[in-house]
Amino acid sequence: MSHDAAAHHEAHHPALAHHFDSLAQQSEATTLGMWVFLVTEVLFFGGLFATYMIYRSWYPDAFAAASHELDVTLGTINTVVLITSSLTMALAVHAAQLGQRKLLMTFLILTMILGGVFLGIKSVEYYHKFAEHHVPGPDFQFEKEYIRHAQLFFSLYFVMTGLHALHMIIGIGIMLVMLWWSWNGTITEEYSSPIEISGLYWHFVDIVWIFLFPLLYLIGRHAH
Amino acid sequence: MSSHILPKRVYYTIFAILLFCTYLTVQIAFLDLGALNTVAALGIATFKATIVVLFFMHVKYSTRLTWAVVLGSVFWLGILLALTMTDYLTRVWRHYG
Amino acid sequence: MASPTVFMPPRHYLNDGYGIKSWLLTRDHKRIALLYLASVTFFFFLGGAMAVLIRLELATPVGDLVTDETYNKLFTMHGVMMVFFFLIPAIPSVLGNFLVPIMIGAKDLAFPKLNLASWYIYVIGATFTTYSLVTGGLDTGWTFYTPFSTVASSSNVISAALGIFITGFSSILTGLNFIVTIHRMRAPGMTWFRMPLFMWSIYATSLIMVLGTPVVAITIVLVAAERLFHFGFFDPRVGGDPVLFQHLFWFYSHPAVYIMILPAMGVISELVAAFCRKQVFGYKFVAFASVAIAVLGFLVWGHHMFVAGISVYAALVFSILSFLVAVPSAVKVFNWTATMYKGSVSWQTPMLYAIGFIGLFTIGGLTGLFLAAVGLDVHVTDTYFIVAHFHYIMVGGTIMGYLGGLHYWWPKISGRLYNEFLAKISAAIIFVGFNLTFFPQFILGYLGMPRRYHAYPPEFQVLNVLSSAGASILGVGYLLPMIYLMWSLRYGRIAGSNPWGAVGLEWTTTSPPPTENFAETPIVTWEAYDYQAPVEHHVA
Amino acid sequence: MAGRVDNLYFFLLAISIFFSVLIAGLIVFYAIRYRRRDPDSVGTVLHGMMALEVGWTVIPFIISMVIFVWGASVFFAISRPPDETLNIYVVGKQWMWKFQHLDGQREINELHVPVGRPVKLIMTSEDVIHDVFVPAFRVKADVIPGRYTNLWFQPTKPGRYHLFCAEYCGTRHSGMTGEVIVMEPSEFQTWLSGGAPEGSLASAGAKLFQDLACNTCHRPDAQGRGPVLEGLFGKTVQLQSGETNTVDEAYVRESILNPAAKVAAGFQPIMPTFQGLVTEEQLLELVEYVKSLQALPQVQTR
Repeated sequence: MSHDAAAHHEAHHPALAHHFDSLAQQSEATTLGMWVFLVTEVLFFGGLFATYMIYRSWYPDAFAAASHELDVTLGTINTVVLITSSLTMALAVHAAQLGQRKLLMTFLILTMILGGVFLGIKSVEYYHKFAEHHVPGPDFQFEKEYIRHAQLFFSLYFVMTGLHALHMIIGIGIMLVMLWWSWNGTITEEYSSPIEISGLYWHFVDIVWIFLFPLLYLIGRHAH
Repeated sequence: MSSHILPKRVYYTIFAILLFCTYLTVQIAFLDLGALNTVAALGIATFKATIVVLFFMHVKYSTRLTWAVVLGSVFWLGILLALTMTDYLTRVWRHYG
Repeated sequence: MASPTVFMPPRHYLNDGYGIKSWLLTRDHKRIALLYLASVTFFFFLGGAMAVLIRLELATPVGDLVTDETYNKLFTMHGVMMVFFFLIPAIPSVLGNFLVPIMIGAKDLAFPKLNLASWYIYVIGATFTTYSLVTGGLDTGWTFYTPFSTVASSSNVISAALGIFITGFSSILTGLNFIVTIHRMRAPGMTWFRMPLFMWSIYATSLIMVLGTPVVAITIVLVAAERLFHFGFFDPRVGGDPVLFQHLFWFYSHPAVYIMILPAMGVISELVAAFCRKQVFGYKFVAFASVAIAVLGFLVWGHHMFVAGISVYAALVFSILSFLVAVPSAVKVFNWTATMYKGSVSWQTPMLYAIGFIGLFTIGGLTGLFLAAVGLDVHVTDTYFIVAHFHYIMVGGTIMGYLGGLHYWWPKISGRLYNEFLAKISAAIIFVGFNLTFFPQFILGYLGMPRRYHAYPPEFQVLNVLSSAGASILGVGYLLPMIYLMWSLRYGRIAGSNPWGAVGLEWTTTSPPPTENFAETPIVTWEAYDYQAPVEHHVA
Repeated sequence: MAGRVDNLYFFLLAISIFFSVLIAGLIVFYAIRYRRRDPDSVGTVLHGMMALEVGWTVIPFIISMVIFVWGASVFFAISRPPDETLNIYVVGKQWMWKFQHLDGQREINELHVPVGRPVKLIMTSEDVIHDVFVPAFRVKADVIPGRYTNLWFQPTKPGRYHLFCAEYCGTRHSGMTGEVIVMEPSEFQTWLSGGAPEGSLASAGAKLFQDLACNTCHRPDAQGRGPVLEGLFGKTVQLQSGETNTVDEAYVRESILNPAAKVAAGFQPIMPTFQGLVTEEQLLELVEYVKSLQALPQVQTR
């Protein structure tokens, strides 16, 4: 919280909130705030991973059989799409830090498109599940042997990927706001922390998928 | 904070590593390694997650506090998983039904 | 008090803007604290009314006042209202919101808009829960164990669960706000070990809020998914494990009881220091004890499940860890007692509450040791022994601390002094009513009266009548502060900036403080609770 | 058993009274002894003493470890039943307790047991989680749907003792109570023989074994497609997946409800599931029947 001359220069910066001493202190605070929020997200998904871990250790064969019903190619494509969107997001942050407005906006749009592609592929997969009656509930159909434990797998599949997709939709919403702020000049080379923290959020959603993909799609594939 | 601007090529190399790891994890899944399959899958996923955190999320160049927050979240997730497993690994009667 | 100039500042945060908009759209942490004070008090009395009904019902062995269906809804809503809408938000959101920026010399919290959002989220969550109360109630108990809550209960589980789910985010946002503020916005010179101990306990509480609440959020999502979409996570018919729900639930809910007690401990450290005019004995130990409780609190949840079917090995692991978490609490109690040694102990109301807290919390904490010993817990769990234990901690501890804090900082909040005589009487009534209500329940518990029973065998009636009598005294005791505190707003004597002659940044600014808390950002040069430094330098 | 729990309780009570009186006494004494006489007096500065701090951290720690060890030893005694016990099956159902003795007696909300003999309750639930709690014997255990939990006690004095449901289970949770009636062994025998209308549990199981056509595959002459059940109970069997598994109540119940989970080595997973076809009571009868099948003498006399 330096009290040097720079503070006066920044004192009237439009984005500086009244209760912060300097822009540096404000962006440090917002970054710490986002990281603490990501801790809550880690533990939010953590509860799901704990449930997954226990039921998979109890019913390994049923989980393997049910996992074979998922389409690995679509899953892999989705993973690649999401990693690319992480790259474009990182480059967007890079551009924002250098104040390259045009580049920043193109990368933000690219990230949103990739997010949309991911959601598209996801909805295709969901449609397959509905078509093959793999949605747990009264009309759930599966080979006789694992009919009950496979329902557990698919319940986990739908809740995990559903929550992940919801976080993806929120992410795209944030990108829209960032695009609007980049367009109307709120984001400058000095004040690029909003892009950085939305980048943190987006990378986190990507990391969740990095764990979801092997855990859901790649169980016991060798037996296939 | 415009604390540390990485050169673009760092991002591209990280991107390449991530793609390679994805390819690797899918290939390994189709080999029959028994219990090792899960270990490999989780190992690669953890590696991918760490490099995303370190480079894409700039944690490598961030303050010690950010490090503490990141390691804290992993540690607390560990508490949840580990202490729940102390129960499930030592239950004498089997679950069934 | 002997401070030279006792005056009410012309401009302060209360008259810095009038009308509904200035309150409902405020970003001032002090006004948000008052918004929370109003909503939290409302739910305290709503939950309290249900408690009185429950005690009236239990005065007779036969369930004759209300049907068993209504009784189940009463104790469920008493639990939900008190836990989620009073005990968890009370001290952090009311006293914490008001004091955190002032105590560290900041103008406001790190994210004022998020702070207001967290109040609105609290109100939305509360509306959902009140909706489910009004349209038929919830009968699953505040713990909503599966498979009862997912398969067998036909009450409004979804709307109540949604209410709690939403209120959880209000708790997360408050915790997040405090953590960032304490890390990033301390005034120059305000090092970690110069911060008041209330700040340490608020920091530890915020850690728990941020690390624990998400896990109960996902548990609620799983229960809702099971009820709505037949995703049988905890349904044994599909191979699910009901005990897994208990693991996930208690992973949050035990640290949640530390969210409830830690802030009260922080308030007590402040009260003991201010009313003995002495540095708290072993400042560093008490500070680290708060953080130790927060961390160890996450390792012990299994002691709620000793009979729930977890393995013998797991029961022992959780039992030994539960004994570890008891040690920091003991250290705190010893340090408070040592602080009073050779202090200048005043008998003003906040100090009475502090002494009451230390006494009752000691009993509450020690009975916790009974429950951590597995062999004994098998007999006493799910009986009234448990009810007595956690009420001694919640009512004897948290509410005593909350009232003590409210009385101590009331002059700073309102600029007025409350009537000391009336306050002492109500404190005495609360102390007597409390003990009469909950001490018999220890005996009831050991005799084997189970929890949540609408009708009970006749041999337990005498103790239950005692407890019901105590409950009505306690109810009256809680109404009194409402009256004389409101009265003091209009007719109370002007307080002046430091009515208690205490040390602390909040006593260096005017009462009530201006919107930006300080004329200009203070530079801190003195240690925490440094009563030896010349007094005038503390009065701004 | 109750005695050991009570001793631990009184020990803890003594510690609690000691510390409560100590703390309460000290703070009241200090409040009076050092009460503020003139409004401006300030407390004397006391520098924290490390020895004191370490002292009152280590001492509570040691005391709590002592309590832990004592509590753990009592818990071991509670959770491990002796080998020779009188087994009684308990089925918890929303708001009633059904008890089944091995010789066929069925009781609702009442349990007759002989004095002096260790009794083991093997419990399961048909719907939600319940909890068998007998305060007089200081025992309690949750009853969880989907699996067996057990609890044991050894009554020492004849009489009628309360039995409560101690896990909230819905509207009439407080009505779900019963009584344990402890009788002299002779009285117990007369009571036992008096009320056995339809024969022992095992005989009911045998009849069910025919009705459900289990015998088409499970034949004593090992010609059937299912494993021979005679003399199987208690043994360890080799599984298809290479693991071994002891044949106990849980394994028999699982193989009926979910046969494919642990297929015995050398057999095909062709057995249909009986989930939803057999009630909890019928399951208990089948389990008892399998238990009662003694190994056949080597010569195939049947």
